[in-house]
Amino acid sequence: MKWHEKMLNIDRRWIYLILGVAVIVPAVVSFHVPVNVTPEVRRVYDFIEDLKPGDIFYVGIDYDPASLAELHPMAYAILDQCFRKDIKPVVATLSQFGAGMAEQVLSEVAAEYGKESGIDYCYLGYKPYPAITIMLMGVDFRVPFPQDYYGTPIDSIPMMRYVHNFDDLKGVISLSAGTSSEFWIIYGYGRYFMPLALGVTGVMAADYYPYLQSGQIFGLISGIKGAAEYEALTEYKGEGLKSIPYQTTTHVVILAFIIVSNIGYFASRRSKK
Amino acid sequence: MIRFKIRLALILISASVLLLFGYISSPGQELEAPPEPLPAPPTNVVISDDPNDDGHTTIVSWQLSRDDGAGLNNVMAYEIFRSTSPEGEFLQVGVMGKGLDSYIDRGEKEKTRNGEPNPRYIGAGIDYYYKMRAKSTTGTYSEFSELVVGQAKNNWYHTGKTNIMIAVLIFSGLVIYFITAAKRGKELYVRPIAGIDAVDESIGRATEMGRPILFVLGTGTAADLATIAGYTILARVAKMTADYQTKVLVPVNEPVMLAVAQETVKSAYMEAGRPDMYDEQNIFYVTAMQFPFVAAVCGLMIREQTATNFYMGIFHAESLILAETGAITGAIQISGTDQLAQLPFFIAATDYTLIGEELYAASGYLSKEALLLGPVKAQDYAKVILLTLLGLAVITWSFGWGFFKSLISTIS
Amino acid sequence: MTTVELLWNGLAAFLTLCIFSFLYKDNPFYKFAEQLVAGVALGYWTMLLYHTTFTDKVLIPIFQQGKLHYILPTIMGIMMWTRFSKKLAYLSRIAIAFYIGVGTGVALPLYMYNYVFRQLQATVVPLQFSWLGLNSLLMVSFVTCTLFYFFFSKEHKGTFGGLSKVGIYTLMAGFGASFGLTVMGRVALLVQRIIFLREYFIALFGS
Amino acid sequence: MRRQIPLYIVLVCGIVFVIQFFIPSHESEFIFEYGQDWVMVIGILALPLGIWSYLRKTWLTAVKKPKERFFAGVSLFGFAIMMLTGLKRESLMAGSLYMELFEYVLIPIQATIFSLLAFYIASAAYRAFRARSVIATMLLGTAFIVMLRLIPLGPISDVNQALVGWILSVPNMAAKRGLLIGIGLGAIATCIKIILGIERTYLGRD
Repeated sequence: MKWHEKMLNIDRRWIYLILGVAVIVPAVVSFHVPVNVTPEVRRVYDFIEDLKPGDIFYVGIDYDPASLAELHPMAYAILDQCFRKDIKPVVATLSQFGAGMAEQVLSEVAAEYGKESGIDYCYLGYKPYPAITIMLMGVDFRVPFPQDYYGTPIDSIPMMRYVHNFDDLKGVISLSAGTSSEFWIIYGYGRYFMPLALGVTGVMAADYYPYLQSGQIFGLISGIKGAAEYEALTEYKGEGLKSIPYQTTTHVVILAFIIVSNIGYFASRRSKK
Repeated sequence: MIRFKIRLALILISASVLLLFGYISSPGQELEAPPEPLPAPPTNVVISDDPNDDGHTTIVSWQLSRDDGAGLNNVMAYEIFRSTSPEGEFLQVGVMGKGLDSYIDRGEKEKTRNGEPNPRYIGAGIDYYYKMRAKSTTGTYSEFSELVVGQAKNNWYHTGKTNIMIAVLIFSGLVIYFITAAKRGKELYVRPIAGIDAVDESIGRATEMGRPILFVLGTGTAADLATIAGYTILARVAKMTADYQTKVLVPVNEPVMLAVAQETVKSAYMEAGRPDMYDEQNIFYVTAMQFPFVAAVCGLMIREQTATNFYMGIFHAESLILAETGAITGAIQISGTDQLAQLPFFIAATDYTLIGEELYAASGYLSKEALLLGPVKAQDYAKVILLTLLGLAVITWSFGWGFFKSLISTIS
Repeated sequence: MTTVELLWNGLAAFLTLCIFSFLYKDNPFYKFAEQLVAGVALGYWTMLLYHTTFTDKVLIPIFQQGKLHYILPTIMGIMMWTRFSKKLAYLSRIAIAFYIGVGTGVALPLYMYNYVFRQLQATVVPLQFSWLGLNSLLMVSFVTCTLFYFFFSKEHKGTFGGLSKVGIYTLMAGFGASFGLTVMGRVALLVQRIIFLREYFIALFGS
Repeated sequence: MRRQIPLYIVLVCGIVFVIQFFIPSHESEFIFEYGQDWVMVIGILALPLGIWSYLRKTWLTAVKKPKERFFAGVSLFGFAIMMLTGLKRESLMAGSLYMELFEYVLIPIQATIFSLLAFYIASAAYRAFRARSVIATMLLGTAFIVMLRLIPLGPISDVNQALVGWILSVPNMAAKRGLLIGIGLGAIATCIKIILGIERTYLGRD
């Protein structure tokens, strides 16, 4: 058997073994992989980075626990960046099961920076009917959320005194597995034209690229890779970056497989001629 | 006596101090802030029925307050109140922002909740009274608008679905027309599909090797259309295996599918004149859960050394596990599914794949019966109509004419 | 981890390794896990359905809420059992007919709505002389070519054949992209299993 | 007759539920929910057929093949223990033996089988992604480009990223839409065939 024939008919267990090694190596040896940051993620980062201390930014934690693995890291990194820059996030959730989860992320990151609820950030909690809630927030946050998650009336929250609707904040990012992203584009951007960015799961990413191209959203963070890019930019040590060595080694291995297999294929075709 | 005078003096002094305080505190505030002008209420409130529901929803519409965006320009929102009687307790049912002039009042469908009457309930044919007021930016309210009354109706036709109904009727007409045309003996040409042509050959191969055939109907339910398309192919495969006396194994994951698959195979054997060959044991239930099912099927492939594997129906993540295990055993594999996410894996790992619509066309192809080929022709005509509509809609819409676009637009 | 947790996790780790061993070849360990999980899954599923769906849709409506019209579907469900008898087996077809009839009746208009109309509607975008407009034009053309590929009653020859080729290329590009996108998620699943094993062995032997 | 009655049932049910879609009324909603429940009840009550099929097959395997006895026993043991531990309604609460078995037997096995896909994806890519034809090249090309986005390659990555964005939003979207429209038409045609009784394989014959 010629070398290329051997190569084409390689026992698939060698492939499994190589892939297995590619997954185990990062688990045993820790190494750093530079993350290639995509422009759509960088735009989100730059946007927040360019805000001035005291600016208000809306972060929508609109996912439920099922997509926690991919979207939680984004929430951590973005809130971390906000607090580091003394930007005041307004946080709310449009997902039925998101309220407790959002509270946990927010208070955890806030505690790290010693930020106080009501002064440095505001958590509004959950409201059903995402489309209506978004439209009402465009009128005034007090309409859908007369009080915040902890029961304080919005009017007596210091940082919200002059914040009425999307005009009073610098921008919006919604992290969601899909459903509310669409509402944000149609009812949020479509009516009020505030700068809007989205964080979505990897599977959903393909559906939101068209909006990026048409300019309806200014940035898009997708999947665990997007989260890792964001963490790389903000230098936040989170789950996103942790997963990158595994992803890189396995992707390199699979791409190498494709190249090797094609070399073998062309060599065998030439020898047949 | 003196004591009494002192007491009196004390009382008088404290009383005057209190009075003085009262004077300073209460009217003083009024002096500081002059009364704010209240916004005007919205006018012409109209209650109408939502024409497309089952009588639990009304639509409230109004004319904007004259201070909304004009006049005092201090309206922030509108509040909508509802009650079942003009004097009764009014419940705030909704808030809409400034500039908006209608509200859909979706009532709840349960008349009672925990034994108590449910205040959020809206029922068909009951009078509901509505009033509204405007809320100003400073939190003051306008007067209430005039009381109006309206009802929700139980509707019998959904006005937003007319185009879908027409499409269903036209398409059904096409199908019926082509079936009758085919019955009258009109020859229908159909292009070859590699996956279907390979069916016969792959069964022959299994027979030569003396090994069984595996047929997986997917992990959907018995009534999923892709599964039903799978039954037709199974019938064809079973009939051939009866002729060749080859065993066909059908593991299933749903009990109703088990019953249907057994009927399908049994009648195919009867049609082939070999009812004696039929063994119910070969069509068996494994388990409903996706991965345990797949583990069992993979084990089956390896231990029975199946020579040909069919995967026809609805598949999820398991598609590639099955296809790769089949490739290890060296089986010829033919797959077909309408699950977009799994098609790439079937295409990569099986020998032939029926892509989406091809799976549905397969039943016509395999039977070569005019009755079953007619619909394939109807599908093609429907495509021509749809593409024409699409082209017209895109071109006219580019020039700002939305008629054709509205023809294919649906309510969400 | 407590001893009990260690034992339970030990079982989970053992079964995990049993399944992984299938990558090398079929073996008694894999077969053990496979057979065990088939039984466990069926038992789990049966009891789960009994406590949830069966209770909610049969026992409670009939015996507690007095909704007697739920007796009819129950009778029809029981008709499925006639399959145990050769003579009466044809009765089960009535239940099957109902099952399929309702399923297809519900599905028909929904397919028209979700698969045909909504997809067409999403494709209608105004054409303009810009990068965006070019993309919309390409989108409409690619959708058209893809549908050409699915023409069954016309020979794919000449110009039509060329267009349908573009259609299958578009399909393949789409499939390739999905394939590429999926890898990340699958690797993440594998990493989770590896981390589970690693943590278990660290807990067992100490790091 | 035996064959005719089921066909009429399919016809009537099919037409009723098609029409139901266009009627929003209260009565129509009731029919929809009742019909769905009806299907669900048939599905659950059919489960004994499945269990019987499983038990008989496992039992016969054990009887016929002495070598398989141990494995058949394992399977039956697994089934029996879940049925017994799951008898009480409380066993659905966390902490019961039933739920522990779910968590430490079912979940790990399911998750591991799912994770095998990482290996299979690699092997499928090796075997299938060869540039044999234009079609195969399109498949492997886009998959390659999309996977490449995870690898840091400096300026190449930026170009690649733009390309991935375009592939995802134009050809990928177009392919999905074309496929869905085709599937829609095929599925509707199948529905019509079933309702009209032209497609009747699933009912078997006498």
